[in-house]
Amino acid sequence: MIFRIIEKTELKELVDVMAVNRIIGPVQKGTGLDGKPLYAFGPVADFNDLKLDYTTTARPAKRYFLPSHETLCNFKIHENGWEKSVDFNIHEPHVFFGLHACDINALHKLDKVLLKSSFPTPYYAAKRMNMFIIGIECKPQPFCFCRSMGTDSALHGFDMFLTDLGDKYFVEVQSAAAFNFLKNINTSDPKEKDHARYMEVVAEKNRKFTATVDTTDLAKILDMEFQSDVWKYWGDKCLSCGTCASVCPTCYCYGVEESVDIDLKGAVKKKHLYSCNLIDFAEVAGGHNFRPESHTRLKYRYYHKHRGFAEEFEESLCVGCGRCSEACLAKIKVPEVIASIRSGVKPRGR
Amino acid sequence: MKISCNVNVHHLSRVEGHGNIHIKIKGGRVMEAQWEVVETPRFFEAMLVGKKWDNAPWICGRICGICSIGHTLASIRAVENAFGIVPSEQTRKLRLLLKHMETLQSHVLHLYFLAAPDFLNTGSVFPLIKSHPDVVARAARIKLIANDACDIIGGRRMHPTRTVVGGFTMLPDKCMLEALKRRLEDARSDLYLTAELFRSFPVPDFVRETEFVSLRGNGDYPFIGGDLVSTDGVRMKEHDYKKMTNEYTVDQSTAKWARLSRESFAVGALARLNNNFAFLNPAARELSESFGLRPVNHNPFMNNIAQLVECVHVTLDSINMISELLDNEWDEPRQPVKHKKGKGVAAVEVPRGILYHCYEFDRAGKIVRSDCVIPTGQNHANIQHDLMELAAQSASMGRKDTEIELLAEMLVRSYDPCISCSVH
Amino acid sequence: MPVEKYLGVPLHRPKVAFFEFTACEGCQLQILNNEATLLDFLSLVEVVSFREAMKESTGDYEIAFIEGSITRADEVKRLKDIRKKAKVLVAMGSCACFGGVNQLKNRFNNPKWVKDQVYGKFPVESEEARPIEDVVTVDLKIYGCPIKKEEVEKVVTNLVLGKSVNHPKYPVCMECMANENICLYKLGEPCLGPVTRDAWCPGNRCGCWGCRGPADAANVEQIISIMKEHNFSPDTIIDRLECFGGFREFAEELKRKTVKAKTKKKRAGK
Amino acid sequence: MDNKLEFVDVLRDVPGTQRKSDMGSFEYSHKAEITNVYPLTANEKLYQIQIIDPEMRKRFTFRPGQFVMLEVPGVGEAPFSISSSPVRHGDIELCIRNVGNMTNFLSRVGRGVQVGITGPFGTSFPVEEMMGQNIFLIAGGLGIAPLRSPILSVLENRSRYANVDIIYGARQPSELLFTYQYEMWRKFDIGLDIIVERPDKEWKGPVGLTTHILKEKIANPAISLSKDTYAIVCGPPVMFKFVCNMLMEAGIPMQKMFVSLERRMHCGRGKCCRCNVGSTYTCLKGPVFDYWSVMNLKEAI
Repeated sequence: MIFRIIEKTELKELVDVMAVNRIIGPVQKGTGLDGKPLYAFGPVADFNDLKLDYTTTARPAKRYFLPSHETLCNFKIHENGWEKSVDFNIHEPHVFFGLHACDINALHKLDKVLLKSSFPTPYYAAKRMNMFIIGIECKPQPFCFCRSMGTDSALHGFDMFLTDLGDKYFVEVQSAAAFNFLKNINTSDPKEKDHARYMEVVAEKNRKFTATVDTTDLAKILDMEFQSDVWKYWGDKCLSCGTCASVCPTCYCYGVEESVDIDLKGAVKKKHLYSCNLIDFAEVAGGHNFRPESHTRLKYRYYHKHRGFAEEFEESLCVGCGRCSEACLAKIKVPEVIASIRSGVKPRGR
Repeated sequence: MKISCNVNVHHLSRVEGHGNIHIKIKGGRVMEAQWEVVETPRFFEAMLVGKKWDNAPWICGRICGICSIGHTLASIRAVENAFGIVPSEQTRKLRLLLKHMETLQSHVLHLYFLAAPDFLNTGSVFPLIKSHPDVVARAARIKLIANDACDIIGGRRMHPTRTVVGGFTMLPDKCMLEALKRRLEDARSDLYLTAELFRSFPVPDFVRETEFVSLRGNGDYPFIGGDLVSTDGVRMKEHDYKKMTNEYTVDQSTAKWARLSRESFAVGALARLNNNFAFLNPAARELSESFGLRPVNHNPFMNNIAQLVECVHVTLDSINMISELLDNEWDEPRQPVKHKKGKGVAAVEVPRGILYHCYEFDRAGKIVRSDCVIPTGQNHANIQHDLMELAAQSASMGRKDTEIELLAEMLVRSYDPCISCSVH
Repeated sequence: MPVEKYLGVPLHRPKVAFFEFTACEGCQLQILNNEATLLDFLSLVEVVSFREAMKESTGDYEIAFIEGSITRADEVKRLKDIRKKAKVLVAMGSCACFGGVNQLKNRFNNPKWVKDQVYGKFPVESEEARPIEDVVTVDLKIYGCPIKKEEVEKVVTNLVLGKSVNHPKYPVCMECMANENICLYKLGEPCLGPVTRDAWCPGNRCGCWGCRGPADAANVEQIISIMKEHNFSPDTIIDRLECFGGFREFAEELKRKTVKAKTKKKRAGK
Repeated sequence: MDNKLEFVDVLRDVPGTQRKSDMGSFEYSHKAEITNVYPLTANEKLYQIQIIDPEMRKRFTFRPGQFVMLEVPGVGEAPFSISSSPVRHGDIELCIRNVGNMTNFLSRVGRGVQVGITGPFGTSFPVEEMMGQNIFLIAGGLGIAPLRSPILSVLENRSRYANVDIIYGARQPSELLFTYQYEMWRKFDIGLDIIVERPDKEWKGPVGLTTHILKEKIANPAISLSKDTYAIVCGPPVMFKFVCNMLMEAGIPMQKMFVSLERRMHCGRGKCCRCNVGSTYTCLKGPVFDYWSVMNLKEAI
C-alpha cells in the first residue's frame, strides 16, 4: 500500500485538479433547531462548499448509485407491437469526495447482492463502476454503532483515504488513478512521526464510539425470538413511513411500476426504491397481504438485515451508521431494538 | 321595438361558480332582468373563528381556485398588518412577482378560454383546437409560463405552499428566475398577437355610467396595499374598507352586494385602469390607447381589453423586477412572527378587482372575527344594473332572443366573475 | 388522430363530465392547467360537460368527475341524478373526498351560529359539509387540495385502458425522502407527512396539513404523541388534523382529551 | 495532464448471451407473440406464447416448475409458472387468472399481440430424480397450473416412472382447469381423482376437500406411500400445510415433498426483495421448495 502526506493547504489544489469531473461531497444543507449544521451529499461547485469535517449526513449518497426513482426502460408502442429502449442513467464518472468508512462498507455490501450475485443489475453497476472514491476518517457520533458491525474502518473499495492529522492529511492510495491525481499536487512520504500520529488519531477515534450492539449469535436469536411480544411493542410505535429504508445506505428493495403515456404512444417502466415497512410491501395481486401488521413488517426488516443477508453473505447488511435511528420520528433505534429482542424485555419508560 | 322576450340561463357557463340570468320582456317593457347568484356558501368567515393566525392564509387561499394566490397574499397581509410586520423589500418584490404571474395566468385563461369563444361563435375553447390551433397553442404557451412561474415562486400554481406570514418558506432558484425572465421576454410577441386577435373582435357598443373602485397607486400601478379610491372622488385608507364596500344582503343572491356613492360600483381591471392609467407601463398604456381605452371608460365589455392591457403591464413589470432580484444577493427568506392582540386589514388587487381580508386576533393569536370582501361580490350589483340597462336597450332596439341571451351572457362574462369566491 | 388500440386491445373513448358542488373550482382549473398535455387529454376522452370551460352540456356521459362537498339539499338531489347516469363516479379533491376545508364549519355543531356569523339575520340554507361518499357510492377518488393534474391524466389513461387505479398507500415521508428534503421536525415545524397519503408537494418547506387524508397504515396516535414531544400545542395539532377532514375523528378525539385534561387540571387547582 | 476520469461502459465486455452473470440480460426481454388464447373457465385463460426470434426460441429451455416474467409494456410485469411441457422450449403456455391489473388487461388481449418474456427463473421440480419412483401430485385450485408442466413432463417419459397419481380439488366444477386433458392423462395410466367443495347438478364425483381423498388413499392398503414416493403439492398455504403433514405421517420423507410458493415479484432476479419469505428470495431459492426448506422459512405457512 502506498501512503502519502499532503498539507491541508494543498487540499484545495487537489479539489481543483479533480474538478474537471463531477464532484459529490458533504455540503451544508441547512441549520437544525440546535443551531448545528445539517449536512447532505451534493454536488460540490466550490472548494469552500466541501465540508470534510462533517459529522454525518442525514442521507447517504445513495441517490447517486441507487436513485429512489429510476426509469428502467421506455417503450414505443405501435399497433400490436412495441420497441424497448434501455438507459442506465449515467453518462459520466463521479468523484465521491469524503465518504466515511461506513458508507464505503455499505457499497461493499450492496456490491455483493447487486453486482456479484446472479443477475447483476447494470443500472447499479454502471454507476458503481464510475465512482472515484475519496474516503475520510470520521468523527464518531453518539448514535454510531459501526464498530459493533465491524464497519468502522474501510480496508478497500476506495481510491484514496484521508486521515486528518491536524495540519496535514495522511493519505492511503489504493488506485493508479488516485496516484496519478496526486502527481498534480505537492505530496511527501510519511515520516515515522506521521505514522505515530496516524495511530494516535485512529486510537482516539476508536475511543469515541459509545453506542454498541451485541451481535453475538444475532441470527440465531432473531429466530428464537420470532414470536416475541417485544416486536409488537416496536410495531405499535412504527409509523410505517419508510424513512428508515430511505436513509439506509444499504436498503435496496424496490417496486416497479409501468405506466402508459397520455398520448398512448409510449410507455415507461419505473423503479421506485421501496421499504419493507410500507403497508403493501408484501401484498400480492388479488390483495392478500403477507405482512399486514406493522410489527411483522418491522420484524422482517431486522430479519433481512441481520439474518437473511448474513445467511447468504456471511455478514450483516447493516453498517451501523445510525441514520435510521436518527431519522425515525418514533425513535425506533437499532441498538435498543436488538437489545430488547435479545433480552425479551420491552424498554421501560417510553 | 321588441314586443316580448324570455331569456333564462341556468348555471351560466364559462364562469367560475353558479349564477343564473333571467330576462323577461313583455309588450316592449322589461318585466324582469335579473342576475341571480345561487352558489352554496361555505362560510369561511365562520370557519376561521378560533383558528390560530398561521391557519388563515392556508385556509383562505382555498376561497378560490383561480385567485388562490391573491387570497393567500391578502390573508398574509392582513395578519402582518395586525401584528405590525413590515415585509422586507425582497419579500415585497417576490410577492408582487407571484401576484403578477397569477394575474397573467388568470387574465389569459379568461380572455382565451372564457371570453374568446363568444366572439368566435363556439361554445368553448375545445372546438378551437381544430379550427384555430395556433390561437389555442398561444394561450396555452402564455398560461404555462405564468403557471410555471407560480410553481417556482409560490411552490405551486394553485394553493401556494411557500407563501407564509413573514415572507417565504423558501426562495426560488436564481437560475430558474433567469430562465423565467427569458421566457417572459419571449412571451411579449405572443401578447401582441393576442392584442391583434382581440382587435378583430367587435366590442359591443354599450355604456352605463358607474363608479369604479380600486387601489390607488403611489407612483406605480397598484396591486398590494395602499389607498382606496373611486372615480367619483372617494379616497380612503385601507383599514376603512368597510366604508368603501357597505355590504348588504339581497334575496336574489347568496353573495352579498356592495355600494358606495351610487346604487352600485365596479371593480376589476377596468376599474384599476380607470383609476391608475398614468401608472401603466408606457407600452401597456400605448396599447390601451390603441383600443381607444382611456379613463374613465364606462363600457363594461372593455374590461376584456383592460385585462389584455394588464397582461402586457405585468409581463413587462415582471421582467424588470426579476432583473432587480437577480442583481441582489438573497436575504433571509422569512422574518420571525410574534403574534399579538389586534386587528389587521389588507386590500389587494386580484385579477377580478379589489379584495379585502380583515381579521381580529385575541392575545393568543387566535382569530376572533374575520371578514372577507370579494371583488365579484362588489360587482354583483353593478352587473344587475348593467343587465337591466342591456335589457331595456335590447327591448328598444328589437334584438332577437338569441342575441339578447348571448349579449347578456357576454356582459356577465366580461366581469370575469368568480362566483363561488364571491359567496365563499 | 386518436389512438384506437393499445397492444391490440380496442380502446373506448369515454364521454366524461365535470361537475362542481360546494367548492373553489380549483380542481377543475387544474385540468385546464394541463397546458402541455391538454390536447392529448382531450383526444383521450370526449368532454361532454364542463361548465367552467364550455357552454354545451349533455346528460349523456359515462365518467363523472365530482368536485366539492355537499352542503345543501338541492345538491344531494343533483348528485344522486348524476350517480344514476354515470357508470364511473370519481370524487375529485379533498372537498369531495373528505369535505375539505368546508367541513371546518362543522366543528361548531351549530349551523345557525355559523350562518349568523356571515349573514346575520338574512336567511341562507346551510347544512353540514359532507364528503360525496355520504350521499352516493364513489368508484374512485383523486386526493389532494388541489388535485395533481398528472394524477387525473393517469386516472383517465387507466380508465381508457381498463387498468385499475392504485394510489400509493404509503405516506408523504417517502416522497420527502426521495426529494432529500430536511425533515420539517428537524426544523421545528409540525407536519402530518408521516400519516398522510403520499403527496406531490414536499420540497417547499411547508409542513403537511393532510389534504390527501390518511395513508393506508397511518399511525395517527403515534404522530400525535410525536408532535407533543416536539412541544407542539394541542391546538396546533388539532388545526392540522381537522383542516381537510381526512383526520376528523382524530381531531375530535384529541379535542375531547384536551378538554378533559384541562378540566382535570382546573379541578386539581381548586 | 488530462484529469478527466474515463467512463466505464458496463456492457462493453458483455457478450450477447443470456447467462445469469451477464449484465445485459437484466433488462433484456424476449419479444414474444401471443399465438392463441383459450378460455378455461370464467376467470382463467390459457395463453400460448411464442418467442418471435426462432434462434432465441430454440435456445429457450426451462425445467418444470420454473417461471417467467411476463411483461405487457405500460401495463405491468408479473411472474407466471410455465404450464407447458419443457420439450416445447420457447413456445410456452401460461395459465393466467384474472385477478389484478395486468391479468385483467391480458384477459382482453387476443392473438397476435406482442409481449415480453424474461426467464426462465427459479427452481424446479426434480423430475429426473423422480424417475423410477412413485409420484403423488396434489393440487388445489389454481395450483394445478404449475403442476401441469411436471405432469406433461412425466407423460413424455411415462414408462420411466412408477405409479403416478393426481388429486385435484376445486371449489366448484365450473372452476376446474384443463378438463379437456383429463381423459388423456388417464390414458397414460395416471390416477386422477377430482373433488369439488360445492357440486352443481351435473356433478357426479366426490364432494369435499383434497384431504378427504388423500385420507382415503392413505387408508387404502393397495397404495403405498413410502420413501419411494415423491410428492408435489400446490395450492393455498392452508392446504399444503395440511396435506404435507398428512403425507409426512404416511411416510414420505420431507425432502421428497415439493411445494411451489407464490409471492409478488417485481424483478424475478433476487433484487427487489418483494417475494421474500422470512428472508429467503422466492425467486432464487424457489418457487419450488422441498418441505424441509419450507419448514425453515419463518413466514411460509
